[in-house]
Amino acid sequence: MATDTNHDGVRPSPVGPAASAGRAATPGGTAGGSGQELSGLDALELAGAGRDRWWARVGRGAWPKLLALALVLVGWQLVVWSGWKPDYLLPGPVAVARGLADIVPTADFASAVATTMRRAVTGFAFAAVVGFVLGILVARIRVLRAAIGSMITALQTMPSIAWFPLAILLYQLTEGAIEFVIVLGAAPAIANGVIAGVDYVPPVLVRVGRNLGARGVGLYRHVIAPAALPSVLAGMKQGWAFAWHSLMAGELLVTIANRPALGQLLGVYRDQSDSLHLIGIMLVVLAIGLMVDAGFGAVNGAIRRRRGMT
Amino acid sequence: MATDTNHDGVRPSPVGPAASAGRAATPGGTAGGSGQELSGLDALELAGAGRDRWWARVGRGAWPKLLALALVLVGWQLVVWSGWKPDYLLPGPVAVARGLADIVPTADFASAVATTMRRAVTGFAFAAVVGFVLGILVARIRVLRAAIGSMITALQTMPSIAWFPLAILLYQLTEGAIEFVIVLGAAPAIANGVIAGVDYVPPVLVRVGRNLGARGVGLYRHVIAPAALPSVLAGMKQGWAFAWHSLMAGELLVTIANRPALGQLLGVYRDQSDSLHLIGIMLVVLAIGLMVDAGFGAVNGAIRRRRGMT
Amino acid sequence: TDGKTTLRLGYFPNVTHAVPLVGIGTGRYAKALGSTATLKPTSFNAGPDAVTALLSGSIDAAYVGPNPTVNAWAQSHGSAVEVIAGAASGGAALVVDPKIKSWSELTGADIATPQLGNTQDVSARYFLKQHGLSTTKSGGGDVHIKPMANGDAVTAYKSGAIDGAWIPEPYASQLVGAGGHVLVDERSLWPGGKFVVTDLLVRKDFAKAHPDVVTRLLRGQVQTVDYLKKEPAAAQQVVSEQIGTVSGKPLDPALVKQAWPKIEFTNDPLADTLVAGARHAESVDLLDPVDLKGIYQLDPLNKVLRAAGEPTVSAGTS
Amino acid sequence: MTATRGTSAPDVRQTDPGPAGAGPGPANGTAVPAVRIEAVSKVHGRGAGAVLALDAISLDVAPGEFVCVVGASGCGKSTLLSLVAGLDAPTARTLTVPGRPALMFQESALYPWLTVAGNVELPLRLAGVGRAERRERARELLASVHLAEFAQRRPHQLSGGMRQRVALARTLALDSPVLLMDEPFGALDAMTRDLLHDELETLWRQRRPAVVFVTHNVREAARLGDRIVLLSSRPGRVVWQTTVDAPRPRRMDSPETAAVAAEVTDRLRAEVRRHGH
Amino acid sequence: MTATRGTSAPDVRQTDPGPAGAGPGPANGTAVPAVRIEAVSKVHGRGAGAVLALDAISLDVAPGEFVCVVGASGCGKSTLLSLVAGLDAPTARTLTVPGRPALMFQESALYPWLTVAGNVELPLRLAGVGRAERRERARELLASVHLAEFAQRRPHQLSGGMRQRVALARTLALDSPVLLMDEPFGALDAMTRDLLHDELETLWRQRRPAVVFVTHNVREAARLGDRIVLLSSRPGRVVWQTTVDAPRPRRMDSPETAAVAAEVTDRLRAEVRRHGH
Ligand SMILES: Nc1ncnc2c1ncn2[C@@H]1O[C@H](COP(=O)(O)OP(=O)(O)OP(=O)(O)O)[C@@H](O)[C@H]1O
Ligand SMILES: Nc1ncnc2c1ncn2[C@@H]1O[C@H](COP(=O)(O)OP(=O)(O)OP(=O)(O)O)[C@@H](O)[C@H]1O
Ligand SMILES: [Mg+2]
Ligand SMILES: [Mg+2]
Repeated sequence: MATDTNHDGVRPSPVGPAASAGRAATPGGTAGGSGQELSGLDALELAGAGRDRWWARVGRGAWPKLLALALVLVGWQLVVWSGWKPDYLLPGPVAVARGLADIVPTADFASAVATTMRRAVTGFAFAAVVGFVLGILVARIRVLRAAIGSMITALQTMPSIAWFPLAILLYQLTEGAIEFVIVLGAAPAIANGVIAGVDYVPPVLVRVGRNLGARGVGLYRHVIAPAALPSVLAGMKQGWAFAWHSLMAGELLVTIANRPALGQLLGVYRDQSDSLHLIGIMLVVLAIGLMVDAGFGAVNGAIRRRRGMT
Repeated sequence: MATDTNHDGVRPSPVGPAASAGRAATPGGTAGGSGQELSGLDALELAGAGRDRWWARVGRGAWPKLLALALVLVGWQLVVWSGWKPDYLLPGPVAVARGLADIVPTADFASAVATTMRRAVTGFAFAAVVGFVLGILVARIRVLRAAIGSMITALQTMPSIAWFPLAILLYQLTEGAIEFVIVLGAAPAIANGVIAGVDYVPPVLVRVGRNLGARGVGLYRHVIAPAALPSVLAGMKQGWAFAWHSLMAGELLVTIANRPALGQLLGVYRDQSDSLHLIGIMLVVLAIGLMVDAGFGAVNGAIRRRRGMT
Repeated sequence: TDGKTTLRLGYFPNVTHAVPLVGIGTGRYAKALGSTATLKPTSFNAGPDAVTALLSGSIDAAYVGPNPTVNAWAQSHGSAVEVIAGAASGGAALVVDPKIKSWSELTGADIATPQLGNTQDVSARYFLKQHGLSTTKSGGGDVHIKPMANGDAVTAYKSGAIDGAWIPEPYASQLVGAGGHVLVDERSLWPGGKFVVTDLLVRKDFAKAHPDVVTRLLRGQVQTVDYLKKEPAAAQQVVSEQIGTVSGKPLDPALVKQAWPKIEFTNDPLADTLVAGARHAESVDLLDPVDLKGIYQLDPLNKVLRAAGEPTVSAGTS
Repeated sequence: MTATRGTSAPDVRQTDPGPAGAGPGPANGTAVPAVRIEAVSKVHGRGAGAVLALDAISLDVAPGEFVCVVGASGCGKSTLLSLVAGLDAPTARTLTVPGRPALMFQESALYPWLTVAGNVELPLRLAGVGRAERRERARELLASVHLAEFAQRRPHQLSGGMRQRVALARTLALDSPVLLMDEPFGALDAMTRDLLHDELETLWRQRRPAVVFVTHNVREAARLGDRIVLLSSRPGRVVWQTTVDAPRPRRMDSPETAAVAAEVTDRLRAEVRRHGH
Repeated sequence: MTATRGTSAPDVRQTDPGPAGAGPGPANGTAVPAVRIEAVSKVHGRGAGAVLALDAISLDVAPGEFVCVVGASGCGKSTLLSLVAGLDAPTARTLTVPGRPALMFQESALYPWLTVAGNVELPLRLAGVGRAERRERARELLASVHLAEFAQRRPHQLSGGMRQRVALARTLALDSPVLLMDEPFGALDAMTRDLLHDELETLWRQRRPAVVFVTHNVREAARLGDRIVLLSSRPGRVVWQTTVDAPRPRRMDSPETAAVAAEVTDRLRAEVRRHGH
């Protein structure tokens, strides 16, 4: 309990300017006085929070990440040193870093990252549009829900490899084939997020909206969409992961002249049993994932703050 | 608007036994009298609904599915007849049905489905446990959220093929390797569902729970878990899809002699460019997906009905 | 368990792996191992997984192609594995659309290979280069090389997405069945018409610890190769069924039969061709220079061959 | 006789005037009613758990009339309002309302993703009012509920009474000819309530909407209503009504108001007692 | 002086009695208080948007005392209760309460996934009460709020007033020595409210919890309270208080109650006017 971030009634509440104008704050008296379960960590948090600069906040947000990173690196290095597996199978962090340093500065690598990101973004954007439309239609039109609602999850379970022959039939070996498998992977996830969100919009909010004159698109735009937003966001996050899976698989399938891509590199290094560079590329994929998640996290945080969820 | 299933204030409300005891219902007078936007379809629904038997309801639920199926089959057959692609690339529904009829009755097929389902269920169950624990820890412990929150999505984006070398290192070529990739695929999805759910539990419900004496595990069990349930369910649905993706890929990796599996069959038919049977196995995968989705759908429907969301 | 060693042997459910398929399927391997070791066959779908398994000690020996062989050697800096026998030669061809009738007409064509840097891929790039056709790793150049899974290549060819493929059996035969014609049978490009496609890798520490097991395994292989040559029809049947056992679907016997003459089963690892293949790979920039000296350990095989009254093999000239 | 509702054009109010004074009908049923409820029933749920919330209730509200509805907890007041607002489907004989009545819900149900001003502007936005104008209107409305300075806050930053006032402002923004209010001042202290009574009365005088006002405060009903209607419990029916003739503006604590309130209280007491709670 | 709170053992109430009668303190400050609030402040939010909701408020509640709190909308009544209940961290000098006060929230906040009975049983379940006993207790409590027949319904099937009564039953199930109630009867009609006043008074007489009761109905305050406390608006402080000596049981419509109510109303009016609304 001591380290809750949400729902915890016990929040820092320093004596702000207004309060100190009214009366002098008792020094050292800000901490505590709250729940019976108030203990060391809470007190720490209460005392530490308050009027601080953004860099202080970023700094506070960064140290657990850095600590986690450090722990992972140390653990990894220890495993390597333990000699559990020979180092050509499980290279240590330093070797991987050197390996990365070899490839990262090359133009090919930059171009691979750019190509992959471009595909991910366009494919995901396309999947988002398809997912939204599909999700809203299925969530709100009874007949469609009965007809194809279950189909969405079923489609989602279909592994990308099963789609490749169809993708080749439809798009030959073009970018289109890659986008096709991305959309097939991500759109159902997003649609499911939309459906879940729409399903759990509190009915009273919709009734109010109708009474305020919201009809058709207006009802979606002004009531249902914002109410379902958190769930839609969660679905988009899952959709991004699906998109990325499909993309990596798709880039193994479709190689386009002079256009290296991360999925292809992943495949090549795996084919060559080159653990060193394989792990390097995995780290790059992880880093991209972290960045994207930071984006989602920021949006989520903003929504929660606005709605008083923290 | 006319075919809304939720939120629509306009619901069928027949004169029940109580009402008809009070006064006679006007014949034909049940429809309408509601929203200004009341139109043909609504009236139909209002008139048609009411006291009917479960088989009538199932029947009503089934026809859109059957219609959708019929439309897909007809469309498919038309494409085949159009001669767009030779039939060894895109066989028609009848041929696929015959192909399925060849393999479905065999003992090998039954054993493949059984093996795959067993792996899916155990892997998913394991992933669910890991996902729950991870999700709750990350959602509620501030330091963990900062440290590894973003890692979850990042891990989720890592394609299964990147994990294979590690799976082999850790588990050799056993069932364990398959379960490992399933857990790596599904657990982050479930954890993300849990996090999203916990993030959006209305704070007042938690405050009430605390005041009612809920502490620690009790708070989770009695307040946070039920409040987050819809989102957790959505996460589990996504997790199932991830688990299945990873399972199909994993069954290609670890092939155990005399233990056929669906993923393996999918790979073999693709490898042998046997579209006929490939499509057949895809249909089997779809059918399993539909069944699983029906399970999730039933749970979701029960939750919504209880909570007055319909 | 009862003092017996377990020999964990990797192989692919694939026609070029007919030797282990038949050796396992007919019980010849198990019989040869006798009471010294229990055979635990493990099938793979891709070379890299087999190499990872071998290097990590999950299996003790594996039939793989020359490309994974060189990778396993190079990645472990020659410390982990050695080649103790060959298993098959040939069985790869460039099959193209009939409208392409000569090397020169390949300009601008999309040609599939199984994967970047694998045996066929290297051959394709090398021999295209010999014929004045450039390629690039990312699919550019005069001929566009598109690595993809073999099954996908067949589908892609049938749907017109590619113009041909440099591909192993039985896929080459399948392409021919789909209307392609063999522009080049790879055997014609190699001196003596032979080049290695499958060899037997073993972990060095296993070979050191259990030399008798290795010898017995080789004995089983020699007998199997013999059988393959003498009873092709029966062997083909076993191959088809054994693929079915492993993968869940038997390979069409007709296809096995069609592919059979294109492959030669031999105990000879064709050491020179492996080395040449590596040089080819270096020359098309798909491999960092690697010293393959010491990769072969053919003494046990030669002992077995001598005992069987067959000609011995050599570890090559380089 | 099938159900009829006015089309969305507000002037088409005169749909089927019907036999005046049917049942325990309108007291001043001579004018063409703004809201006509005739023998309307409503069952919540189905099967064993079904609740007959309203049973053949009839009530007419004249244009510009201010009707207060009182009744025991759970007697069907909120249900009645949502039927009139068209948010639920009644088992109707006749339910006639013009255009779109504005309903102030019992729970304030503000949109958490909008600011206070955003909530009040929403109906204007949905009606296509331009940005500058709706900003101005929202400002006025918030000032009239004494919350001008909270325009940029979020709903979760407000107290219960403040939220209720925002919901009132949002409802008033609709500027509808029929105003349905479900315990709008229940969470307000006496003084704020007095102030809002005045505001509401002024508005009502200027625009003359027909008002159906649900309240538990009988003095409030006597303070505001032209007529007070008492509903019975399960099933809800109109059991008694009275016209309040005292001149306006009235005061909550005036003797006339007290007298009316006392009478209503007696009736209510009798009614509740009849039901055992 | 740092903040102190009693441990969870209910008998450790006597933590730092402090100087009696400090500030606009307790009227009957001679007994050891059940709740001691001394110079407690609370700021909502941070930075520019920060609101000083309570400013150095002091209030003692004696064990078994029934204190009613009135004040304008948004003056900080709910904030005060959640501080006492330990759900928010005050900028405190001293806040002393025993055990765990039971708080009835302004919004009923029932759990939608539980039945009505399930909601009432929850605190008992959390306290480890056995199934049979808690079922019996829930039945009794629901009967006391006149909702026995609704035990198996879900919250969304109830009317607003019924929900409020369920929330009351749930709070009473805690059986705490300190009972904090935030406008518990705001959504109830006069009769149901009267009945519940009687129930509450009976319960209070039997168990003698200390009660802090927020209400907007000054008559209700006069009907129930030993003492009535008037809070000022932003920042909230105790500006006035009075002791009600009339013998119990009182009646809402008795002249004594009316007289007290009139006085409180005047004070409240003055206070609200001072703030401009
Ligand atoms: N969705 C529903 N399902 C089942 N019963 C319902 C539903 N909504 C309301 N009811 C029942 O209908 C009856 C009337 O409810 P309604 O909300 O109209 O009462 P009310 O007069 O507004 O009460 P209050 O003064 O407490 O707000 C109640 O008995 C209630 O239990
Ligand atoms: N989370 C919050 N963030 C910012 N301000 C808040 C928050 N909660 C309450 N406030 C402010 O604190 C003040 C007091 O609020 P509180 O809810 O305690 O009032 P109240 O006396 O209970 O009013 P009411 O009678 O309307 O319920 C109000 O001005 C409100 O805007
Ligand atoms: Mg109501
Ligand atoms: Mg309040």
